[in-house]
Amino acid sequence: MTSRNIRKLVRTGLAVLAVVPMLALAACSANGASTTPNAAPSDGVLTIGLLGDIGQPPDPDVYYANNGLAIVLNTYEGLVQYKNDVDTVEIAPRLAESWTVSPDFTTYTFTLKSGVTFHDGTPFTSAAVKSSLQRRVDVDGGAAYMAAGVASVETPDDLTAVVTLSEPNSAFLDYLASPFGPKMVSPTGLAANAGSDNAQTYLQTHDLGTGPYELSAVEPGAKYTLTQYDDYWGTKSPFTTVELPIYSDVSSLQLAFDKGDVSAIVAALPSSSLDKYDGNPAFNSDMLPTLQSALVTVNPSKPFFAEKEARMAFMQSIDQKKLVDQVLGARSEPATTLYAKGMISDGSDKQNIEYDPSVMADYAKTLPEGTPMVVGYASGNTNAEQMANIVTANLQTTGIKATAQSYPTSQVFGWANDPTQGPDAFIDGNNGPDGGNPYMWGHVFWDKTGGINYFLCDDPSTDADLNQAVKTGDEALFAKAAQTYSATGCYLNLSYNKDWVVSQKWLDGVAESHNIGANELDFSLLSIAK
Amino acid sequence: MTDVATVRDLEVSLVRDGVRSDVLRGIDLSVRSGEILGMVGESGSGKSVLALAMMGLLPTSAQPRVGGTVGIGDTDMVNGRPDELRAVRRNELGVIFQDPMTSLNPTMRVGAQIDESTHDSAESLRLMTAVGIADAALRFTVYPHELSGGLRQRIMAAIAVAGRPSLIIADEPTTALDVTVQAQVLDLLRELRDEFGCSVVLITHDLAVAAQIADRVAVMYAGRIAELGPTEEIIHRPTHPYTVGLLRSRLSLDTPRDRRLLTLRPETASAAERLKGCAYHSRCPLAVEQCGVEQPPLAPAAEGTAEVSSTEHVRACWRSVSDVQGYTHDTLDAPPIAAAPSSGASDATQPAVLITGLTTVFTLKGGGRRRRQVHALRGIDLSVAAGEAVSIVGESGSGKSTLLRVIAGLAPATTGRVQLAGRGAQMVFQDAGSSLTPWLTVGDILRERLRPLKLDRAATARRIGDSLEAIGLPETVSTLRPAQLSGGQRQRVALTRATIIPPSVLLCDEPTSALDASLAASVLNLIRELRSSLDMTVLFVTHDLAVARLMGDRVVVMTQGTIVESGEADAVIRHPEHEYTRSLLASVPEIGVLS
Amino acid sequence: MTALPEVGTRRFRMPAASLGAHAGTRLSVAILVALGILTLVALFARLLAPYDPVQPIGALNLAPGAEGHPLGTDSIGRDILSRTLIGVQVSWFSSLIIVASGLVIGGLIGVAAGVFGGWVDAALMRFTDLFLALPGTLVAIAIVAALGYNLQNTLIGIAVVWWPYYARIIRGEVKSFAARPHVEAARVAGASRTRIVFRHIVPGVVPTAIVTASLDIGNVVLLLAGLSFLGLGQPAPAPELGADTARNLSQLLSEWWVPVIPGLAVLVLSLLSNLGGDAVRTLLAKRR
Amino acid sequence: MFRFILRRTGSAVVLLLVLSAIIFVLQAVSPGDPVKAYLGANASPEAIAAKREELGLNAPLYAQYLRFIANLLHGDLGQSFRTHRPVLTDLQSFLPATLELVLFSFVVAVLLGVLFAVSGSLRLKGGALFRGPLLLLAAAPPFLLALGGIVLFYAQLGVLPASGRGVDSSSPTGFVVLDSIITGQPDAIGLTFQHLLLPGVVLAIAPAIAIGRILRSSLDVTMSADYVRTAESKGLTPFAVLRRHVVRNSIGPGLSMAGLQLGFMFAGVVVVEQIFSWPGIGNYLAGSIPVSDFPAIAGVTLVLGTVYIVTNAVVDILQVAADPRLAA
Repeated sequence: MTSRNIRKLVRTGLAVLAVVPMLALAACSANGASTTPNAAPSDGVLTIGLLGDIGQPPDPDVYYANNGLAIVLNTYEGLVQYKNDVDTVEIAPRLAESWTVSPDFTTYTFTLKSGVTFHDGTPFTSAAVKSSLQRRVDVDGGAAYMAAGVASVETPDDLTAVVTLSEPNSAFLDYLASPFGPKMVSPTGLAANAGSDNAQTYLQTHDLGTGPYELSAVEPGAKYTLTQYDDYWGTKSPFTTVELPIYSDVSSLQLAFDKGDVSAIVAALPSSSLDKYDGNPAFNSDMLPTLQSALVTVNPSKPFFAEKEARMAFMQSIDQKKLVDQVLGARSEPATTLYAKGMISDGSDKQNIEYDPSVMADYAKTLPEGTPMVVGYASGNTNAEQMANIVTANLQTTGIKATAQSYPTSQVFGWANDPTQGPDAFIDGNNGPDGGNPYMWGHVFWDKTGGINYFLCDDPSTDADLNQAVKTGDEALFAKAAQTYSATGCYLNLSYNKDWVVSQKWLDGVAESHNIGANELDFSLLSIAK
Repeated sequence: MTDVATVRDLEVSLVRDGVRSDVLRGIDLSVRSGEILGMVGESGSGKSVLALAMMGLLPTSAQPRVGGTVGIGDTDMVNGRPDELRAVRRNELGVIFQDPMTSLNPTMRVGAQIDESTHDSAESLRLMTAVGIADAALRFTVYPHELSGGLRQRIMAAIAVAGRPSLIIADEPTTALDVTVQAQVLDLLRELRDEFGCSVVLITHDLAVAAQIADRVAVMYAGRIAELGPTEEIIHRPTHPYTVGLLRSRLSLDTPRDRRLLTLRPETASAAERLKGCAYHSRCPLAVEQCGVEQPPLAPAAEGTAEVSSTEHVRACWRSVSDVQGYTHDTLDAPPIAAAPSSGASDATQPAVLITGLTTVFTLKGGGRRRRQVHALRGIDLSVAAGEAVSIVGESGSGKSTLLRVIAGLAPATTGRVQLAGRGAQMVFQDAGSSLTPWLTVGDILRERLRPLKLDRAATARRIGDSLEAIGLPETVSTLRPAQLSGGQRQRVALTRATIIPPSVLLCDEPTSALDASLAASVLNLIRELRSSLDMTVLFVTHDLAVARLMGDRVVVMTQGTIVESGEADAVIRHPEHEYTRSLLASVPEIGVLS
Repeated sequence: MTALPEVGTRRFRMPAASLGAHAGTRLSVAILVALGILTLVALFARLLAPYDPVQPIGALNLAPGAEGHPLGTDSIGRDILSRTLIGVQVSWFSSLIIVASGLVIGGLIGVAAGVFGGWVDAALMRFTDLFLALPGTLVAIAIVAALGYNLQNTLIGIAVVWWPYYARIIRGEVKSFAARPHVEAARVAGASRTRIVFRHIVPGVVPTAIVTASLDIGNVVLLLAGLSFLGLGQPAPAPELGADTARNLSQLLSEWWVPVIPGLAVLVLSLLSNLGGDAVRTLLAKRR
Repeated sequence: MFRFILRRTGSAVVLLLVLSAIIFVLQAVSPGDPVKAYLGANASPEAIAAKREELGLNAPLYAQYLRFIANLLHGDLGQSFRTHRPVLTDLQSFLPATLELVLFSFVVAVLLGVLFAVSGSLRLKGGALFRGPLLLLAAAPPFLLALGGIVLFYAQLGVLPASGRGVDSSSPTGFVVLDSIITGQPDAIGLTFQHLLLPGVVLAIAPAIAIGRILRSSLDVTMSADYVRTAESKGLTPFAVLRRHVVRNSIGPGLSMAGLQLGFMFAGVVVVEQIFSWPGIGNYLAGSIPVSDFPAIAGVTLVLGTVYIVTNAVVDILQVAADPRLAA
């Protein structure tokens, strides 16, 4: 009798075994998502889905990551910003109506917008510029360097601020325009909530900016809520509230979006979803220009790439166009320059590494059969993983025992301490400078003190040229620096990446609210389609 | 005179480890109101199953198949609806099970457990007093593990009589208890009957126990009633060979010490052929071929005479009453055993066992800090001459087993010393089954004993074969595991292990208490023979005075860790000096010898 | 007489067979055969796998049933069948290693404690209880996080927290057997101490140990999958069921088979091993 | 009884100390450059050096250890490299959500487990139809189960929410159910339970089986005990027998297994929270692992460990309460 039970039980078991695939099928049917658009919200609430918590607090002088930038950029404003909806680097006014730069790039004079008030009611004046720049230095966060060069800030009158740098810097305007750049923070608010840490605690859950929205609720790990600032000086969107709920799993984020529970997702969906949304009549799908790139860097500290010849051969063995097209598809285009697109106006930073597998093939012959070689990528970055795998697959045809390997981010940043710990080469799926000035690119990627020069592949003359060029703003010199570094074979600019924004059909102004520097939308410029 | 319970051709078959077997095969009997009916039978005779069947509590796990009827009141306990059965159990039945420890809920205060039947604490208290529990109010709120065995059984009794049942079923109520307590419990049952006027079904393996208080006795064999009649009749004029056998193999205080103990013929037939005819035929000294083919019906014993008495005494046997009784009258004499030689030759210079001022204290580690000291032995002085046989009698907790264990080196001596002669001591344990390593074959077990001799394979095998033969086991046994042997065989194996290299002293710790009377007798015979043939000193621990008298030249009575009396066996039995010995004797269930 | 287990051991009664106390013998055997096959598959996964599991060999994201790729390919164009096979190998043997390590370490400690008793027992069991009282999985995570993320460290991490469970059970069993009359009988019969331990006690403990272990494998399979889901397992691109599911989870809605198939493999593994555990118990129970 | 409670509490404290020691050792050996992770990629070397100094990462090991213990005593678990907040603050904001989920799920698990055991032990009709599926689901990897649930109940049927807790989790106590009850908002209560349901059940299934199995076996043992037969002989109804005689004597192993499972649940919650975007400590841990945010990982381990150790102490005490023989 018992053993009859068993059989019954096993039968039911098998029956249920069918459930899981069924769920899977349900999933795949969910894939052919509804092609009928979701209705626009009537309560003036805009919902932007975040993938994972923003991590650091939304304090303009602390926050130094991408995911939560939208909160900072919609609650705070800088003096200038990058021009919206163009794919070149152009500085546009924000809180400063106009500015003049001394020829030697040491004195910057700003004429401020009038009638601007902070969310705590304090009027925005030149004093705020001084205090804000000072706080940036005091807090000493990751992007403190942007204000580090400021020697003094004179405030001849409320609407004029004169910033003097300790040494010439042609990139200073870009610092200010950068999404990570200094933002204007209410001096009175700061004073009131200074605490022992320059109000850092206070700003974890509040804001003291002038932006179109106020940070009204913080539910760590769950949701951030912005409400429209009634006295905002600029245009206002129909969205009185913006909610940014956190989804820690991309699938549930997508499902929520499909059901219309989420209005838009900014640069958070995997390429695998491209064909689902691209050209789906129910949704908008925008590819917006950025300064981000996919990069290939090699590790000269490893025997395999000790020789420049090897490095060059490797770079040439990469079929840039095919790789970018196959993996990143519509999300990016093959990079033709060494800097980000449009940084050097005359394009003299052209990347001269031509695809030619034969070079590597020949070089490989000189190596012992099955020489090992590891191409690394940051764990969790699917695009990089794909590219790394394709690259290694090609290398193997030359007899090199190439393998792709993932590394957690913390480890990646650790290599700089001892490059021999790293892989032979590294593919960075998406990375970029803080701003649009060539220096900001060259410095971080090429100078061994820059921070993202993972393997410390360094060329002194490049560093020197960069440091010189930034003083004079000499584009030709920037181009020269780039070319000399490129010649080391340590570096390949793989692709210009774009931000992929999917949004509900009813949402208008996505492209207009986005600029090349910020990988985020200015919610005040969004609207509901008629 | 109405019957409180009537069982009509009850048939029960149960599945035991995967095998279905007929446990009860057509039981007919009725329990009269106010009587005490004794159900007697060896283990496996189905008497306990009968009890469960009467309560309608056959274990579902054994997937019982039941035929016939059990009528209690006007409910059929076999086919009745569950709620009806519950009603009967609530109102008509009371039960006392064998082991009062496991039969009471350990996590429930005893009072509450009685209340479950009385639904009234006052009543419960009254009952507790009624069953002879002193200061009931105090005991009302304790947990079972805080009570002595006797008191626990009294609690069971209180539960049983709660709700004034018309019938109390007592399943081996005394087996787990000491002799003195046994007597009390039996008295209690009688009192209950007298006071509450209920009937009692007393199930026991010991004819004597039944004889003490039962009005009628039913002797069961292999799931059938062999003989049923008034106690007097059964005891003194048995009309069934099996009953006769039981009576004669039963050990009493006046069983001749110098003769082999009488035993029933061991079972030889397979289960299948046993069940063809009279289940007893293969062991029956009086069997005729009819017995092997046809089941004898239950018929009046008094041959055709007075119809009245015919219902009184019934029997299931093809042989005539006179044949059987004739048989009982001849062959009283059993072959004498070789008189233990050495007891005379106890001029041996130094004794086999010399114990001086032995005390043993155990520290029981109750959980946590709390430690309890138990004085198991409080100063024992004992000297056993070489070749002598000494029985140590006592109740549980008297320290008799501890003494043996100390001698065997299994328990520590706190003070004092134990000296053993030359070849040291070997021990036979109470439960032979568990004293044999389950996963080793008999061969392995015996070989282990022989290791010191460093014999080669062949020699070892021969030695093992021989000693098995000697003890009456086929050589093939050596390839079997203990689980594949019968109880008697296991005890024999244990004996072989102890004696395959003859020790100076053989220690026996109640080796027969777990066996049926007849089997026990045969094992005792064996030990006595071994003793004389191997010239061993024997220390025999038992709670049964009759056994003690038979096994020991000398009997030593122990209680609370001290020796209170010691002397030549019959002397101690006939003229006890210490009053504890007397109380022991008084409580030994006795039945007159066969006239 | 239901003996009452001491405070420490009571936590670890053997769980009842989930398939009713006595699953049919034939069924049990069938299950064990299935497990045997599984193990063989795992053993020869390299041979059975049609392709190199880490090399892209086909078009991207082919659906199951595609030409030459019965289970399709993943986002990198690797053959999912091959990856799953190797993944099964990794997960299965990893689980076995963990359980084995628990059995060995725990066994040694348990037997030692049970046999020597006294202060040795006390000391060893204090130590064991200490580990037992810590939240094993979390400690394991912390350990891996500290040692660095890779399969080896994950195994170490789990092994460190896995043995006390076995030490407890085995020690309890040893003690109960040591208290059995047959051990005393052997002592009287003059068997040496080691002989008593290894012939009269340990053999009795083995069945319990085996059943406990076999019932445990399923848990380990799931735990491993869970940890590699969190990124504590094999670093990519090495195939590992949990990790493969986790990494490709983003494809659930576009190419469901990529994450679901390895996930299903985990399900089958743990289900089979659960049933296997019960089967082992049933058969041993029958033998007793 | 009292003395037992005392002793049990004592041992709990010892365990906590040990746990903290283990954590430190691990912290000491953990690799990766936290400071880079802390300041972000483009941070200047100067800033990095400064930070190392500030975090005392340059100090010798023993100094760091003393620092660690001292901080611990002040309830300072260090600062998260990722969130830049004190780990304690993070935990305070995330713990309630997790506790709520786990406790709810624990209740579900116990209920399912008891159902599993009883239906099996009493051979209830159709019990197998309930146990079979449960067994199978228990064998499924939780993340698959969770996503299956979301796809089915949220995307397809649209009957249950798939993420978050439904209401503002930065509410007074953080226990939203509690709060909504206190503040008496029936709709809020309903909402929170809706959100609890899916993750709660997913998390509960595996423990339910574990508890159910243990309970089943001890039930079977107890059912065949003599005193149960005695109880039946009193003519008690099966239910009465179960309630008065079986439960209490068979609950022990179930209880301790439940305690054990609670520990596993606190680990399993990491996966579940991640998929259900539950703003809890598990999600926090999952976020900390990829960036080797060790202070966070250590903090989580410490706090959950504490919860676990405490609950188990409670379980043991309950058990003694259930079975007087265990008292000592």
